[in-house]
Amino acid sequence: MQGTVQATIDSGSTAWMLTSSALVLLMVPGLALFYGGMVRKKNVLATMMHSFIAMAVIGVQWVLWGYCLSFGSSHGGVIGFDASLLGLSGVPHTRLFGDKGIPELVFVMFQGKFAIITPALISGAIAERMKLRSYLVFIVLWSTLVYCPLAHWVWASDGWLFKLGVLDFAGGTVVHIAAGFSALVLAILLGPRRDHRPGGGHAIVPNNLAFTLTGAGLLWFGWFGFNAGSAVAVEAPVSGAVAGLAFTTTQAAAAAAALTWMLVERLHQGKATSVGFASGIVAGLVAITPAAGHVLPVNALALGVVAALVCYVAVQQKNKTKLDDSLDAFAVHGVGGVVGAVLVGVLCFTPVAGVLQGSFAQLGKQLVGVGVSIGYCALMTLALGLLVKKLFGLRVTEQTERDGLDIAVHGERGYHLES
Amino acid sequence: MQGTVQATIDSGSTAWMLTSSALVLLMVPGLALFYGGMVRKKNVLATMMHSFIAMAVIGVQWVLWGYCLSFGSSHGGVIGFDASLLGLSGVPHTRLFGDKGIPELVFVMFQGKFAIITPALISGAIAERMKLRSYLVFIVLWSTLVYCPLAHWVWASDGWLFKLGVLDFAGGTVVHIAAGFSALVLAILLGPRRDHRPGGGHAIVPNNLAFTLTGAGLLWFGWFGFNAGSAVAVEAPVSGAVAGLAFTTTQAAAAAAALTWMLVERLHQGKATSVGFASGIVAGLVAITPAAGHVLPVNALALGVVAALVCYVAVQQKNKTKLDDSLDAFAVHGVGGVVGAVLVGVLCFTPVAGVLQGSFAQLGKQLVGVGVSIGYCALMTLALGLLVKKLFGLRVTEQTERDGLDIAVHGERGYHLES
Amino acid sequence: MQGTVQATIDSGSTAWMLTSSALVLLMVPGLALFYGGMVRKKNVLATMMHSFIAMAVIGVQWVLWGYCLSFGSSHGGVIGFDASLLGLSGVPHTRLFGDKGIPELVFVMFQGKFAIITPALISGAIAERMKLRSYLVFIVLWSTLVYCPLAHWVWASDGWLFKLGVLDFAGGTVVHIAAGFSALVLAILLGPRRDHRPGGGHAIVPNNLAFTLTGAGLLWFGWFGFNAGSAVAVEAPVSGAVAGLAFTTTQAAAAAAALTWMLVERLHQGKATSVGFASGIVAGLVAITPAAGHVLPVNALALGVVAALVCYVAVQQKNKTKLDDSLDAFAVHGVGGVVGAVLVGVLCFTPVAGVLQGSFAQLGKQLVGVGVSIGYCALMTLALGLLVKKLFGLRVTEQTERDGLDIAVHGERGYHLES
Amino acid sequence: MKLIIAVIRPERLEAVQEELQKVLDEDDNYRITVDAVEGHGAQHGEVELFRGQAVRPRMIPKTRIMVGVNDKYVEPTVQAILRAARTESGGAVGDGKIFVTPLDECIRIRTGERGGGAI
Amino acid sequence: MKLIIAVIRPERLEAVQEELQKVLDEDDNYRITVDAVEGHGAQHGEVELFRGQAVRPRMIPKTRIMVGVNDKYVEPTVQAILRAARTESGGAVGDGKIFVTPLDECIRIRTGERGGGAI
Amino acid sequence: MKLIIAVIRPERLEAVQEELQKVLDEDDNYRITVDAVEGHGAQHGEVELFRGQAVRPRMIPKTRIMVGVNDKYVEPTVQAILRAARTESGGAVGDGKIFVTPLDECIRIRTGERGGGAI
Ligand SMILES: Nc1ncnc2c1ncn2[C@@H]1O[C@H](COP(=O)(O)OP(=O)(O)O)[C@@H](O)[C@H]1O
Ligand SMILES: Nc1ncnc2c1ncn2[C@@H]1O[C@H](COP(=O)(O)OP(=O)(O)O)[C@@H](O)[C@H]1O
Ligand SMILES: Nc1ncnc2c1ncn2[C@@H]1O[C@H](COP(=O)(O)OP(=O)(O)O)[C@@H](O)[C@H]1O
Repeated sequence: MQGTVQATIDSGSTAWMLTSSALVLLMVPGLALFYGGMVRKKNVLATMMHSFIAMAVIGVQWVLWGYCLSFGSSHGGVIGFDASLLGLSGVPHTRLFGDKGIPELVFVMFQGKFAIITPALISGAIAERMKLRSYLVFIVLWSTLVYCPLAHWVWASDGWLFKLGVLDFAGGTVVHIAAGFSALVLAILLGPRRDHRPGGGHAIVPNNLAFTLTGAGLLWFGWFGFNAGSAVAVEAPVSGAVAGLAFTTTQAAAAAAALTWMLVERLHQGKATSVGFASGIVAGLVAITPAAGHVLPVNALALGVVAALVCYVAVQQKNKTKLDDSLDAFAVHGVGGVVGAVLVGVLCFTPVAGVLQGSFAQLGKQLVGVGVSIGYCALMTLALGLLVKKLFGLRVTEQTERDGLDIAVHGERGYHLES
Repeated sequence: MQGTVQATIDSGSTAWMLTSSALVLLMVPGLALFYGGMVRKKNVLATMMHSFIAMAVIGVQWVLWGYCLSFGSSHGGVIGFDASLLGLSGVPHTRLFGDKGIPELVFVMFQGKFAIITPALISGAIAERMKLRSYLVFIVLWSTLVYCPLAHWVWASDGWLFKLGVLDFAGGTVVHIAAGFSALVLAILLGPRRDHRPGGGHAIVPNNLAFTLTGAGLLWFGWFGFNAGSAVAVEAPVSGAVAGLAFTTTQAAAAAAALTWMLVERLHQGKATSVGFASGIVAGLVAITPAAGHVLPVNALALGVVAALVCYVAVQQKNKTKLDDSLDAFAVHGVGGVVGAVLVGVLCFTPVAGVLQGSFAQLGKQLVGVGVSIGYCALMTLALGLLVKKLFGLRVTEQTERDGLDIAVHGERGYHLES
Repeated sequence: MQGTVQATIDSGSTAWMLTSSALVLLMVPGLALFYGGMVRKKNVLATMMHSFIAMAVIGVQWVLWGYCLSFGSSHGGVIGFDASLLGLSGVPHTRLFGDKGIPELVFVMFQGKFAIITPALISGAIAERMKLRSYLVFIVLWSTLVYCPLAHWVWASDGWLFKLGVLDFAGGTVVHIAAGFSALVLAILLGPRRDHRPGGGHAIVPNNLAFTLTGAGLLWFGWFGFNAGSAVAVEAPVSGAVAGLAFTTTQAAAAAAALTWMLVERLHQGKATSVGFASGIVAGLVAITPAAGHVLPVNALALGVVAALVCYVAVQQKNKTKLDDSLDAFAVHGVGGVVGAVLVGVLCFTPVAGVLQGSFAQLGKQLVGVGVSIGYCALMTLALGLLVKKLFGLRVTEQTERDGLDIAVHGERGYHLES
Repeated sequence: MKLIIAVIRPERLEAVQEELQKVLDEDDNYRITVDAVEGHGAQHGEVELFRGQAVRPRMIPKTRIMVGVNDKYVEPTVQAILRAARTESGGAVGDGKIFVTPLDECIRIRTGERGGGAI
Repeated sequence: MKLIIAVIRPERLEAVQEELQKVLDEDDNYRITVDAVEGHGAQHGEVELFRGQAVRPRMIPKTRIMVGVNDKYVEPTVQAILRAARTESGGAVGDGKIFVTPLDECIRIRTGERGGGAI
Repeated sequence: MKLIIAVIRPERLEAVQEELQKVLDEDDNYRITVDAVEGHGAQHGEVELFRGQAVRPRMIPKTRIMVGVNDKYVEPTVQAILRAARTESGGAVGDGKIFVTPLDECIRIRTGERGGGAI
């Protein structure tokens, strides 16, 4: 994209990008386990399927037109398009991506996994009550009309936010703010589950927290591809210094956030829960995402601590309301994404200086990026949500919700452990 | 193998091949979860152990003589052998593999994982009723007398099918057709489970479909190593353009097939099951395997759609018979492998042109490859199956089948969730 | 560290080290599943959390001071220290590690994962009864005062055991002997679980052996990073011949050991259990760890066989005593680590010759390394264990132990599968 | 004293508990024991699909409640269960059944108390 | 009316259901409630191995069936269970037991019907 | 003959079995059937935390035992349960309850034997 074009393939960079793409794909089953463990037994499959379905449908959409819209030639910095990119027909497998020494197809794949996981993240807010058909249509529309433009604005070299200088290393705005705030709007449109009670209650208990912990572990693992692979945007070889930095800050932030959440919860509630610990992991990973290649490891620790504190408070506050963000997609991804995207402006040292080094300019840009993402995603989700509601309705019937979506929608039960 | 020999190691290619080998190994636990979730609770461990045992026994066999028979100097294109390869004693760790810039040992390992997973795939057809001892002996014999020769024919540079020009990028014939048709024969020899009823029934329900979905996710993830790692046969650096292409087509076919299966099942049966979705994933991955580095991404989508349709019909047809291919090893791997191996001849554009580009020659070669694989595997499995039956019997006692293999054979129960 | 410094980054080596670091991290959730499946239902989360907590707390400690103590400038070969390494503040992300062509931060991360998993391994001996607070404090102290010095002695180029010539490719002494013997001491200090009976009993049954098998699979997968990544100490490019050798021997030893355990158990007890098989996998992996880059593949098979036999006997012997090494951390990691560390001296062929090739010198050095590790770890663990006992007590209350740690300590239950 | 055993729809348990609370005790301490069972009757279970085939479960998940009551509470308890366990709009196949069996003795383990006071 | 409670081997449930169907109703709508229990008696459970040691389970998995029947169906029901639940070749330790207890009242929740007709 | 049904704390099962063994049979073959249930009574369950909120379980896990005994064994059995199931230091809320119900008939499936000898 930028700079001189390297004529030959760099096998090391390509190796790392292939690996990273695979790692990001693995985050989807990881998310399925993370979310699937937290719902009631009768909805475990339906919840896992939300993530898996995104692999299939966005997997196809990305090849057909998603990549084209996100990374095709820019039309005014607003949207990409190249007829030759539809179906990737105009991307010979031997064509390299910019000066990074990797095949463009590998870049396509890496970006495609991001496009897959983002709508899957949203599904945490709508668990246990959304219609399958509506979910499917919604995520295709959302990916096309929300994700692709936003990715273009922030990551394409001609995107208007990119040109403005907004930093988003691996998806604080494009992925987490987008997913988190869209989740919020969709949860409001859907309304709470019939057993949801502000302040807790008896009825909603997680079916399998061992799955949730395992899912969090897979997410942590896959996130190294997510963040360290995103060095593809800034450096050749891709598996170089920035990738190493991003890997390190990712690890530091996740560890610090998990530890913080555990300690805070222990102090505040008297017990350190595994769900809290897992939420801490995710909050740290989310918050470091926009910052991974821009901050020092020790500042990543601080970022992790702050993210855990803020998200913890967000979860607590949300619990007092009627809002049923069932698995905290908003409180962790939305809020954590904002924390990260803003703090980049404070903590960054490369390629530009942040507040810590006396420069306030970047912070301003970050606020613009955050504001634009929130506004665009919230409005568009509202519009798309209402459209889908009009077309198919958003919620399953009360009977289906009571019986569980597994049996009613998928004709299956998650477990048969009786005999 | 072909061409000039590169004198030095290529660290990027080696990195990718190490990663790919590890990824393919992970497919085995993935398969264990995929299969293990679909059997009854009383057989979950026995079923998972089928896969795990292959890791151990073929892991040893491959080092001792498997690699030697598959990739040793060719004897008439029919079988390989080099005394120096027995126990890998004659492979100094510094020796490179052909012109690919990777240590030969890394190639040995990569291929060894394929040898492991192939018999493990077969185990899907014989679940819940085969004797452990017979399984163990069978897979050692099968791997030695079926897998190794076939791998030699198709993949060794002097193998007769290779010289004929049969294309099999990553194992459509050697792995999937071989496993699928051997599974068919073995399932017939074994006979159905006592509770098996054509057209369904009450008794056989899956114990944990969350495992099955997770397993499918791990398979998808690992398959990137399987297919994109197989670029080792055709290009240096290995982590280059062909690997990128194979990665892309793998993703596209899996996504398209899963989506297709879901939609077809919804239309045909009224519900979109998670098992169907997972079967779609696997069908797509199977069918793209022989084609991964030979077809365009958009054609991979088409291949995925066709594979899902054909395998869906195959499962439906099989369900009307008495054949108890318990976890659809034949209907997915056998049939999907044929779909892929044949369609390569239609869709391929590199290194040779297929029917789409007006050339029918390759299709003919593919049909030969498919026919030979089916014939050889079916006959040999029949012979070996009968031999093992004669020696030890194939089936557990009726009492063991009723009580479950976990407690009867392994002295364990999968879960203790009572208190 | 040693030798001439390579001025530029090697993207292939870096790709492999990033991958390896991620793989080693994944071993921690793998261990959580492996251990978590073997405890009673009421302790599944608490047991998994032991591993996860190590990711968080040692993750932070390693960045703050762990790396500094292990790999800072040596003070008399006994401990490392550089003020500039505290918080990694003095490690610019562009600085390379020695002559290996990888960023130093990547080396920091790779080593950090080892520091994380080692205390997590210990947790197998103290399952179902240790206080959370005491565990947390203990592992921080232990990592700082036991792990870091030992890593310095054995792996830092100025460490006294390193200079003595002790070989420990990937952590036979530093990781497995250290964890295993510390586990033994801690288990003695804690005393047995209230339901523990020498020779078996009714009460203690594993809640989910499918988890245990899956965990063993993830460990096997991750171990390729552990061992083949450890080529970083000896060769550039890192993803080269030694990495390939280490990968091969790892695979061979694990397969041989699992097969051996299965056969021995079948002969000795009449059944081949999945837990036994999984223990065999781990025993083989543990034993090959110190030897991975030093022995031939065929000798790795032999090493795996011996490790399985010795560890099998160790488990049997331990079962006759009152010692409650709940999940066999000592019998597998401690004993297996000794087997491996000693047999290196017998089987090694590179970079020095062992007994097999007629030289007894290395064996002597290995015995010193083993003896020193055992002595230091046992004594220090005794001291730290008594200290923590004095400060907070080691055991939960009897009521908590009876009710289960999940509900009492974490306020959660692992499963809600009732309705 | 009677031991009342009722088989109801799982999703009705919450409602039944609320009604029982009203009749059995002014505060929260009505006493009841519940377990998950499977039933077979006129109602047919949800068909499941497995590997492309319909699997018709022989049994349907039900919830069973067991309440020991003094004689004068028998009828109120039965009525409470009837009110809460019956599907809206007049009952549906599968709503379940109430069995009333004689109870000779009841002993509170905590105190050793016997008879009506121990219920 | 009687409430018949039988403890049987889990693998015999299918056969028992088939026999009950014959005696209780011409079509499929015989009524029964089943749960999984654990029993201790003369029979000893399958030994499990765990980490190299034999673990002897105190309890053996059993299936319990509960059937409410009118008096004239008591004997046929008992006979049906006996026929189907007994291990081939004359019964084996662990085949289980049938308990017949009095049933004072039976109410169909759907309709509120009482007595014999509601069974 | 009586059918004794007791609801106890799960952690007391082992002790109860030991006591029953003493009174019901000199060797190990006392007979009992056990299942896991959930109870609601004076005792309140352990609060769980889920996603930052307290989840107060309506029900508490309990263990239910069912023993069929001949009349002269009723009192010893009740006493054995009382001894073993009561929390040390004089009983605590949640210790549970014993119900004694009449048993009209008991049949051993293995042999078809009936009455007191079959218990
Ligand atoms: N006579 C009986 N004995 C045992 N259980 C019964 C009996 N009658 C009904 N049940 C239980 O009640 C449940 C509902 O009965 P069903 O026949 O489906 O409903 P209804 O009586 O309202 O038509 C059954 O699944 C079964 O568990
Ligand atoms: N008196 C009893 N009270 C409660 N349950 C009993 C009684 N007798 C038998 N059972 C149940 O029946 C099962 C089989 O009993 P067992 O003594 O093993 O068989 P058998 O009577 O044929 O010798 C036991 O496991 C237990 O669950
Ligand atoms: N009348 C009853 N009917 C049904 N179950 C009861 C009854 N009384 C007590 N139980 C069972 O016994 C358990 C303990 O009762 P609880 O009231 O907590 O203890 P206590 O009677 O010692 O105060 C309850 O959870 C419930 O399962």
